[in-house]
Amino acid sequence: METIKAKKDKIRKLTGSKAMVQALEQELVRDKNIIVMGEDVGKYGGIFGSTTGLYDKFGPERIMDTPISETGFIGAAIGAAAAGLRPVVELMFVDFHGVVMDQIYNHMAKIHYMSGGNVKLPIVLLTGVGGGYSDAAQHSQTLYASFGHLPGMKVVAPTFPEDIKGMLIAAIRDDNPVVFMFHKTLQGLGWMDQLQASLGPVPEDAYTIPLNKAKVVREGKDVTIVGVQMMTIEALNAAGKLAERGIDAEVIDLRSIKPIDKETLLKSVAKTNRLVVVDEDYLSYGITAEISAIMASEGFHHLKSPIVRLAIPDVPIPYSRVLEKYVIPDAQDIINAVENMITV
Amino acid sequence: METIKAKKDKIRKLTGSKAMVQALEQELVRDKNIIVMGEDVGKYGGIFGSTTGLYDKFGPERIMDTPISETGFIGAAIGAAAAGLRPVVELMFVDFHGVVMDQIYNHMAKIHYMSGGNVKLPIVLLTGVGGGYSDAAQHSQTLYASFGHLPGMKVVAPTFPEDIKGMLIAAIRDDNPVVFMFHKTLQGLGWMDQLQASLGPVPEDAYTIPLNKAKVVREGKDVTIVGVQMMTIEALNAAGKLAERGIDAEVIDLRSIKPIDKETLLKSVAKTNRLVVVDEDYLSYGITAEISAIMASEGFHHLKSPIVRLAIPDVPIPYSRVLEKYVIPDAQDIINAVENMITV
Amino acid sequence: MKNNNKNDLLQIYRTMKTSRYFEERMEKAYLEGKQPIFNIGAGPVPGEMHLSNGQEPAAAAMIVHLTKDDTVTATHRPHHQAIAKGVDLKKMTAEIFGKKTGLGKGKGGHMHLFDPTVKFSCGGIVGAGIPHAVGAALANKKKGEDWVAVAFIGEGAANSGAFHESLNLAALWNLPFILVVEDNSWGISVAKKNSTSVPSNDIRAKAYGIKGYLVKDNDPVEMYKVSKEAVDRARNGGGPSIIEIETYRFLGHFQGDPELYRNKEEVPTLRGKDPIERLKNHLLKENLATPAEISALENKVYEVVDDAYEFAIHSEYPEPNEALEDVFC
Amino acid sequence: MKNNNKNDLLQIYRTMKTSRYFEERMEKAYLEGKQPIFNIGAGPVPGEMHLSNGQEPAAAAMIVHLTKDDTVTATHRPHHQAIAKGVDLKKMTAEIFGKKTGLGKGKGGHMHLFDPTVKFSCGGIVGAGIPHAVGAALANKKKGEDWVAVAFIGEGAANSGAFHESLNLAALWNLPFILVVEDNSWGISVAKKNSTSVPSNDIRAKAYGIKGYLVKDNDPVEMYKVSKEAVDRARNGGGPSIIEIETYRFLGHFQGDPELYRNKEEVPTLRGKDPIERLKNHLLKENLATPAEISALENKVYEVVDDAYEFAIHSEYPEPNEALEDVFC
Ligand SMILES: Cc1ncc(C[n+]2csc(CCOP(=O)(O)OP(=O)(O)O)c2C)c(N)n1
Ligand SMILES: Cc1ncc(C[n+]2csc(CCOP(=O)(O)OP(=O)(O)O)c2C)c(N)n1
Ligand SMILES: [Mg+2]
Ligand SMILES: [Mg+2]
Repeated sequence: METIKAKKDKIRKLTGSKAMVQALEQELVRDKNIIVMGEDVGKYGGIFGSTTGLYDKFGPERIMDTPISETGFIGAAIGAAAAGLRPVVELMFVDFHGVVMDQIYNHMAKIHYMSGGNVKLPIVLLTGVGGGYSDAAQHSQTLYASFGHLPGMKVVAPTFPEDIKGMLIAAIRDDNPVVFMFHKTLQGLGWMDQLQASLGPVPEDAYTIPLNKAKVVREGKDVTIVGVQMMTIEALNAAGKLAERGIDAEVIDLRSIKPIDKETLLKSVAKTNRLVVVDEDYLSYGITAEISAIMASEGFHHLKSPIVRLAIPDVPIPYSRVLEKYVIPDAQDIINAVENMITV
Repeated sequence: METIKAKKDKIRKLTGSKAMVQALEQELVRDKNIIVMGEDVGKYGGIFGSTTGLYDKFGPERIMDTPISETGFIGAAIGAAAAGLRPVVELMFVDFHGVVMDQIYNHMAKIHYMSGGNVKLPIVLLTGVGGGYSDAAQHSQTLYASFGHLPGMKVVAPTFPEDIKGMLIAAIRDDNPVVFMFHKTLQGLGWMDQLQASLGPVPEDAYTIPLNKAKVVREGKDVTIVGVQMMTIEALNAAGKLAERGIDAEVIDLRSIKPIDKETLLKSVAKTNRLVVVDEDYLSYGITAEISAIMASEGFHHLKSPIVRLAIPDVPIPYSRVLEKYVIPDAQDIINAVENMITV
Repeated sequence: MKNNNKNDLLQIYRTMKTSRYFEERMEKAYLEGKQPIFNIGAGPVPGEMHLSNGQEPAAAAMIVHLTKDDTVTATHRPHHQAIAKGVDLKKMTAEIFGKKTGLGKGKGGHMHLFDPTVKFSCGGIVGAGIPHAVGAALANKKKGEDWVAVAFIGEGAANSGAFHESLNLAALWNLPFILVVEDNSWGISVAKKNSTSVPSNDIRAKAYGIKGYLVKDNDPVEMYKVSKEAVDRARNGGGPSIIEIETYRFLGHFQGDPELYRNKEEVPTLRGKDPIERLKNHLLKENLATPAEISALENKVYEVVDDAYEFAIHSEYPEPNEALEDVFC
Repeated sequence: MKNNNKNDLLQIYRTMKTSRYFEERMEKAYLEGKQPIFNIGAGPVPGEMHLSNGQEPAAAAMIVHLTKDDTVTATHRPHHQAIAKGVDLKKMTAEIFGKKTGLGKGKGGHMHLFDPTVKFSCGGIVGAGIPHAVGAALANKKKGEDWVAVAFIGEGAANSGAFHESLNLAALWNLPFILVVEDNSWGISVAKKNSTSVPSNDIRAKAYGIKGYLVKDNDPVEMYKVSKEAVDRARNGGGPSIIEIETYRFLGHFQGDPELYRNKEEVPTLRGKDPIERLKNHLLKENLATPAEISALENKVYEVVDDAYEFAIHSEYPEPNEALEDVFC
């Protein structure tokens, strides 16, 4: 929230999706080279509300519905970016990345490097992530690490409306490719779970929030819990309950999947000496792995007990509610883990 | 090598690629339902020699050249497997996975689960990995973790000819999808670096080696170095030099990327108390992350110093030899890391 | 043949009616727990729900030519094909209710129905089922069987790379493969004219040197004829075809779709041409069935579907930790 | 026009000759350090090397119609297009030698040449460059410029999903886009008849409602005419085209290819129809140039290419830790 001058700005409560739309709208006005492309981003306004109303304001020339041709239109975004546009392009669900991953990681992510810095690709790839509403194995993933593993893209996954707006504007203004993951449940849509956290204060004027910084969303001294998006929400819920039991947890909202803000993490664990990482992505080679590794190599001496990893055990996401609930970590899992860790 | 009866078997020295071909040939004879599909697997014999001579022996009905349509033919392998065939299908370079990743991870890997175990997909996906010969950013990756992260596939990456044959036969006989990564440099091809390790004793008869076991390839007591494929070779070279300096390193060849054989790793570090992980894949969210995390959560009390991670720093693989050499870890990097770690 | 025709048309009618009634019940079941406030994750049938009311002719009139040895792959909107293919209706319904007795033990859900006993599968990724059917056709050919494989897709999927790669393979290898494109005018909110550079996808058959057919106005009888020709050709080694059928989507893309992108008149007009009513009238007019026969048939349909819902509703949910099973065999 | 034509044909000749001589030197440079034992990673030019000797007409005769504002995307076999497009030859050669002075500071290599000053790019993934050109065409149109974008691919790439998705987009949006398919009969070892279900890819234009052209027998003059028509149409808002040209691959797929899959006779036959010789004869026969003019032109070509090699060979390698730069701006 670095650039807000609180005095002058109006601040209103917006949902995650409205924060996205506001960011896009302000930027579309500011820079004529921005176009938005994707399936159902036009009249429909984006399946998860990321572009609601923009078609009416900016018309089909700037808000372009596409065929179901992700390689075609995300590939075209690359060519258009090289030719001077600043495309914001939506991959409706991150689960579909496999039909277009070549364009994303072999081209969008690498061309700047392969060209020795001569070609710039200012592209924002919006994509919806997350489960918890029984959309089953092909529509519920987050795949944070699938993107975080590959060099050449910034990958962000903000949680709160204020961060969503500020980081989206920062992403649009960045001259590098940025993968911007929005969590479906945090969009505050009328037809999904209504979470308090999906509505929050958002300054009206345009502002940017850095793409590479985690945020301490709750200070504490006994244990550090790192989450991202819905897992940050679960961590905050857990921290609330843990407080009642006399455990003072610090909660960090990762925000940036790549690069990871090591500094904030190391500082926290230097204080708490204990680390729990919670992830809505798969366990192996995921966020719990990377953060644990950072700690075991660069923060080793801070640690006084084994790190705890909570994530989707290495199974596809099942459909049936009872099964899905079982595999996605929640506040209770975190509480159990922390209580196990700390003998109060 | 569990199933070899040394007395009866002839043992000959074979290269990695010849070990693959021998495995395929023996299995093609054994089971008429096996077919091999891929680009240039026919007369050419596979760009990296994985199918040399098979076309002449089994003909175009069983050894099928395909168009450059990875989604088409790897998707077809899925349908063919569901219909009773046992396809072995080659993705020429792992770097191309992005054009077909949807078929691989949303279908090949998940259908067994989504069908409640009712559909079996006995598919082996062969793919060439690795750099070190200036093939640049789109032809030099290993992407071990890109596959290891996603549930539903076994992912193996054997190093030595004996393991290559035994694990390939095990993969073919497995009723689950197996991603079988062969390292180009370890194929022992006439037109690449000639490595001693790419030629090794291979029993003539068919045998299987488990797909989920790491192997201690050098015993030691001072430090555990974990590698896979070329990084195992570098680790062994480093261990040799370290021995001269009085440091006794244990080297583990990971062999299986997914699942990881925790037991072997934990046992080794319980003894050595020190861990270096070396990876030819990207650093973040890679093998160094996952193994460090396993140790920091399940082997925490074994560790007496910070874990060392050596991998490709998060940059695309550059073309120019001096640059590429700089980013791929080698024996000297390992030696430096170990010497830093241990004050002899 | 005349007689066959009669049986076939009655079978098509039965299938369409089963599908329609199945989905009408599903529409209601889906809304349970979602009123007064709609929440996609609530109720006994959570998640996305894509219904095919109005689109029945494509599935029913093609699949009547198939046996259980022939393969069908379908999409995110799979009920009508699944029913036509003879997928176990109880297990299918139970799957959609997330029950342990479901086709996938509750792991798959409505977009992921697999019944290998009748060689049916579907999936939630647009275009992805096409190569699966090509692979089944390849296996059939290699085994020397005359079994065919049919992939169903929407017109939106015809612009995916998988479409092109699969058709080229099927044509190149002369496989017993048929692609049925259900053109319901919409890919979610994107009209066909905004997604597709040609008026219809039968034209694209030329790009593979294969036969293309266009069935107009959702006509089950015409679909029946054209499908027969294509299936016969495929069975006899004559290679693949594309059949595009103009069909109707009575409901939104998924349940809960506000449908702001389409004209309010569109649906009533389409409903006025309900293919089920049209086929019924045809059966009666041509004296292929009496009103009493139709009614008996319909009652049987209701009974079968109701049984399936009974079964599903009364089945048990899986135990939570069953989530960890079935990743590998 | 006659005069224009003359200048154009001379320019085509110059380009083809430059490309050929550039690659003849490259063939030798590539072998340095790789004899007597061939090791792909050895010598001053390591890695894969895909040369285009014999395929020059497609690039030269199309790109003569383009200016530096028009975009070209190419493939793993990019030298002839890069040279035709006017990519800085010194920097390009330096890049292939892995030097700091190269187009990509040594990070790209022979398959990854980027020269934004003339809007040229290429890449090592089959089919992947097609949508990039579509995107450039989209940008051109949005900016109201009459610039066109041309993607070059091999006939093998015409079976990739990217081909279909890109052409559908270009046609749907009526973009100034042209796809040139260089049919050299082979995708590595796979003959066109084993990869492609139609005899030629101009036929596939019908699948997008656009214009398709077939240029036979690697004819630079015919390619010149057809390209003019397609470029003019695109510039004037008439939309995309596909041009397929039958061309010749004199060398292996990459250097070191044992070429066991093709008939020993094929290459000598093709070399007997060398398009450069044929164009030279045409120029002379039609009195478009004198032997002396040709020879002067050729000498100039040799000089320019030799200079580029000099520059490349004498440039410095990057510092090792420069590998860490240029990931982000
Ligand atoms: C690869 C991919 N892209 C996008 C989607 C999201 N999506 C689901 S259905 C659909 C529209 C499909 O249209 P069509 O093929 O015409 O089928 P219909 O829904 O009309 O039956 C889209 C875009 C998806 N599931 N997969
Ligand atoms: C997606 C993808 N699949 C496979 C390859 C490996 N490959 C490189 S070039 C080539 C053949 C290309 O054939 P064609 O398009 O005809 O071009 P040509 O080499 O004949 O110029 C193949 C299969 C690749 N680079 N990318
Ligand atoms: Mg549709
Ligand atoms: Mg070719």
